[in-house]
Amino acid sequence: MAYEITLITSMAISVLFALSLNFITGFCGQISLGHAAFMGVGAYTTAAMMKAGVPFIATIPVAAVLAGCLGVLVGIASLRVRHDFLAITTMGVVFLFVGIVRQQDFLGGEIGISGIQASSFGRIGFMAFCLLLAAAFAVFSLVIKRSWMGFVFDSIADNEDVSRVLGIDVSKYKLIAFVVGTAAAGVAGSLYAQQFRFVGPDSFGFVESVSVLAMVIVGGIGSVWGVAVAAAGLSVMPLMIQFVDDYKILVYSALLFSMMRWAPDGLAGIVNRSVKRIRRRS
Amino acid sequence: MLYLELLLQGIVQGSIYALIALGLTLVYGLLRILHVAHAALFTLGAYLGVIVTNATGSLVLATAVSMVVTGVVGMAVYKLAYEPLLGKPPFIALIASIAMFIASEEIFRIIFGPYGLSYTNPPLQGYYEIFGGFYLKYGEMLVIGLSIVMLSILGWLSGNTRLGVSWRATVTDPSMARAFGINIQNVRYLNFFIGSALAAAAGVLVALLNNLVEPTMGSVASYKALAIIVLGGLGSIRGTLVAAMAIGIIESFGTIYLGHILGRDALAFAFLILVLMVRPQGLLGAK
Amino acid sequence: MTLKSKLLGAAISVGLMAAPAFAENVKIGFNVPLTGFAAADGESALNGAQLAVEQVNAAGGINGDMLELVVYDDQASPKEAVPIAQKLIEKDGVVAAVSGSYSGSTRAAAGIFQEAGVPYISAYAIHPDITRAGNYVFRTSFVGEVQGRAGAKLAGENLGLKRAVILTIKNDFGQSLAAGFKEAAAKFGVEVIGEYEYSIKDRQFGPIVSKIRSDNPDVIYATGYFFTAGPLVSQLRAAGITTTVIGQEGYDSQHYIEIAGPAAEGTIITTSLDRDSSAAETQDFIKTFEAKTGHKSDMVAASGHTAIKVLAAAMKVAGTTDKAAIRDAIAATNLVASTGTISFNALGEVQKSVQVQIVKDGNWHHFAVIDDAALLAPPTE
Amino acid sequence: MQPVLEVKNVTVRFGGVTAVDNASLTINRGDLIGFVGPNGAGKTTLMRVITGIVKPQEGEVLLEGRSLLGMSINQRIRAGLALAQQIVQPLRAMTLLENVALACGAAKTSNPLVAMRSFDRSAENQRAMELLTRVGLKDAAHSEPSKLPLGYLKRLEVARALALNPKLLLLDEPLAGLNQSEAQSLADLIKTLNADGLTILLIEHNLREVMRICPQVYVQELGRSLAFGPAKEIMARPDVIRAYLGGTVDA
Repeated sequence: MAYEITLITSMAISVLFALSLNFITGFCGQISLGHAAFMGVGAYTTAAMMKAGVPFIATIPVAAVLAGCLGVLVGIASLRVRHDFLAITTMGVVFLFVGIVRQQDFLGGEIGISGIQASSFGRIGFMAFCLLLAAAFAVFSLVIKRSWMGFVFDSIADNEDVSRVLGIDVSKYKLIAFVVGTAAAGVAGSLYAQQFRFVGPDSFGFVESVSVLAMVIVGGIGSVWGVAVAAAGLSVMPLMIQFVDDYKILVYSALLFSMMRWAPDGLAGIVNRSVKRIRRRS
Repeated sequence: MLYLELLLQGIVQGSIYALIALGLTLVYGLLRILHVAHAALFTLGAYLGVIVTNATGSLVLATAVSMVVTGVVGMAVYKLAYEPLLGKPPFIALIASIAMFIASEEIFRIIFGPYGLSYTNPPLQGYYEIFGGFYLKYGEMLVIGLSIVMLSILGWLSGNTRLGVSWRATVTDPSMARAFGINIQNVRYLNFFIGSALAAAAGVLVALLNNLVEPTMGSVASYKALAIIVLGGLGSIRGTLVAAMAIGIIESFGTIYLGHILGRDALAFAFLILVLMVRPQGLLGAK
Repeated sequence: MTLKSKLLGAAISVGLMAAPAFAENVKIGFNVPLTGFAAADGESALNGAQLAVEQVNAAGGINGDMLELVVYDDQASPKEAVPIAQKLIEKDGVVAAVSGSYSGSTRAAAGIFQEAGVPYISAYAIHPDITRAGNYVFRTSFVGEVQGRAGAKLAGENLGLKRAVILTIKNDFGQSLAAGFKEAAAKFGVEVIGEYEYSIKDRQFGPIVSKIRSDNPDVIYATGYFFTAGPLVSQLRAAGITTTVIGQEGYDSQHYIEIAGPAAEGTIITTSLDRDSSAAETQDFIKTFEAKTGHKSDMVAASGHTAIKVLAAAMKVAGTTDKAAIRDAIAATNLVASTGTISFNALGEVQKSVQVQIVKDGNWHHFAVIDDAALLAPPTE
Repeated sequence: MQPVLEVKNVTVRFGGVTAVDNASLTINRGDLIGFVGPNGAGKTTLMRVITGIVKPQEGEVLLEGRSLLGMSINQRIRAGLALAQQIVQPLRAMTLLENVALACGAAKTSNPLVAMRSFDRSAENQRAMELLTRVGLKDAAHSEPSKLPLGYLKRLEVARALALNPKLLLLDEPLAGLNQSEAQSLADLIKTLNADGLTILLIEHNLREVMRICPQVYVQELGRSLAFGPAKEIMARPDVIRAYLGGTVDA
């Protein structure tokens, strides 16, 4: 059973991570190519604190706060740049994060931190905990989407200049999206450190940032359930398709490309269109 | 003396970056797409260069073949992948492009093997002493020389021919260009051809300096070139050249004097972020 | 069929894979990077391991039972390695496993194998923490620091080169090698006059080459892999720098010589595989490997080969598939393998001599052996 | 009585070019002022100084005695300005009703902590429907903007601006791009809004409609205030006529 437990735990962590980016990119329209950096902050926080003897549970809020603080910094910086400039700036953030972590001896430098203690949850307990957090954030996302805050996010994602002309303090809302999204990514990082009991600088780089963005876009940008399904599926796909062995990354990338080429609105778009078609027929 | 040498090394690296990033700028200027898969064409160019050189013994022929074939492949990428995505939000094309790039690395690995290829008789190894203690490798001289020649030809073409003028017009204002009867589709094909051919040339040159082409050789180019065109101001050709040189030189000095604080990539991006905070529109970008 | 239904299909197939596997053969797990940046080493390691399995089976298997290698691609990533380790243990029911991968993934998997009480041997990953996972984890190659120390002795004592520049590849491999070199340098009168770092993605070393020329060292201790060292050394030589280059097992591949071409001549490395060894096992490996794959053997292939051979020998001694018995047999190993005579200390670290090879006429050849037991003592805890 | 808006001696230079040169303008409660001038007169620039896109080198802009300079656009809107832009910018992923309802919810959106706890949109939807009815878009309330003609979107801009309960409504060429009858009916709407008590500054090229509905005009030429007063009187002045004939002749 442990294998299934590991898979489900990985899925839950990926779902939380992808939903955290969805809050920023999907809801508020701020594209990020560097989201893994915030997961890294959370993961390193938990790893370093647990090494110092702090129990796992106590490290999670700290991870969230530190990731959120970095999120505010990046958020403030990102207020100055837009669209493609923002995308590349956030990409720079993740390279900078990895570059800095590599040089920190107290974070294990290139070697990373290993031998992180197991939590007191037990494996099934930890899986349940991850599922719970992912579900809680999904519900939170759905609530926000329905609220006036979600309404404002929609307008900012649509056209931030117009939002300003309607009297909306766009900067404030963007910062909130950044803080919430990055803090949640920090929590996902905490879980990651506990799941793999090992963190290293290469685990939170550009490739991971692109993968999580791919989850959000394949799911259907902004759609909570679409992103959750995509994250769950894509996170374990390389393991699922081990039978194609040598070709698995090729299969993965071909699928990703086909999705963008023929169904750019993601899983959510496919389902919405099918539902409409069925309704029209009946 | 050392500073001068490091500066020169920066220029060599900058020239390579410029050749790669230029194609990216051309695509961005025309289509507003961050064309990550451009780096795959750079790798393709390098593979073709080595394979043809090893088969024929002629580096010149190999470079020509590589540029032409890669240019045509670039046009095909536009036709098959980007054209259908033009009306969609820009990140769709970005993710599609990233997917193509990842797939390309796998295809190179599956076809040519994971170990990469080398020139059987590496051409142009050796160096020339310009003056007392100041050396330049043949390969590096070729990099700088060829970059200058190609960029000059490009500059001349765009300034002095009907083709070039319509091309620039399209980049500046597509709707206006259409009104003047310019066939935008042809301009786009031309754009992809030239950009991809330049990337192929860069690939051949890099293969020459390293004597190694490998499936993952485009990975650095894929993101560094994006950083460069953004630093230059997205869509500005002159900005791209300036940014490429700046990044090349910063990396050159940084590797030696700041390497123990921040790695090469992190340095380049730290510089990028700093510049964008002061000038959100990039070095030479229009506001 | 839409993408969504494909994904659903994939999810369902998890259930199918859960079906118990047929167990006639003795299964050995093997995690190895077949895709991604480490795919080249992965292919070598897999070839070496497969050769060992064929040889063991041709010689009658494990007391009559055939060995079967269960191979999964871990992309050298810890994230992939953890579920793979679990899959090997639970779904495939392997009696033991070998890592043909880098440190990150090996380290992450080691903990899982230890917890499950499944013997696990790291073929060539260098990170010291791997064997610290517990008593079921072994390593048939050198810890990074040990090999770094051997490099310092090679420079200072064997070659008498005192002013060294260190070039460190920025990952755990380079960092631990450089640390070992620096630790032992003073002892052999080697002075480190410059230290530079580069990334595993770098292939262009122009600035470093210029700086090395101005430093004018006696020796360059450059950590790296064949795909970084090849371009580095060819660029050094193309710039007219003839200083001796000392490398390590990362260079140990015919591909290094192909990439660097004539510039490779004279490169000296510390490694595990001695091409000119008089040991029959080593010579046999070199010959059969070339015959099987059509290209020359290297350290990674020999290490994969050695790890499987060590495991097979221990299983034969244990005479059962009981994992604790196999573990005990591995711990008591004293076997002549393709990479030398293998025995383990209390931590599961190998104790063997370091081979020094040099490139001569386009091939790796014997240069020296370093067998200073005190210097090469691996960590014991 | 305190003026609604005071523009005092505003000067804007771009590089060496002076776009607005010492311009002044006062708008009182209940005014409907037509802001006219030939091309290149600096109308747009002055408008942008009022909305905050352009920072003046000299001068002052006061809304009910409060300086606007140093405020961001959204703060100015909250302070009581509202803007209907020349180039229509609907939120394209939303229906017209949602476009207006969002603007109606200013009380909820001004504080994010309130926004995240508020879910009910019925009051805002109701008010948005009234406003859409008032500008004549009732039937299109549930349509998406991309499917509607320009005339509708111009009215949407006005409805969204009205939703903010502004002290001063800035209309930037609302009639541009519309045909004769569309322009006339929108101009009528503007006149009605003013008659209902709204203070309006109307930047407009369409002199005929301006003369028809605006009691007062403000004329700017080459960045300088040229004339300000009752429309008929001003437009009869020789210097104003010369400015127009010398510049581009407008319809």
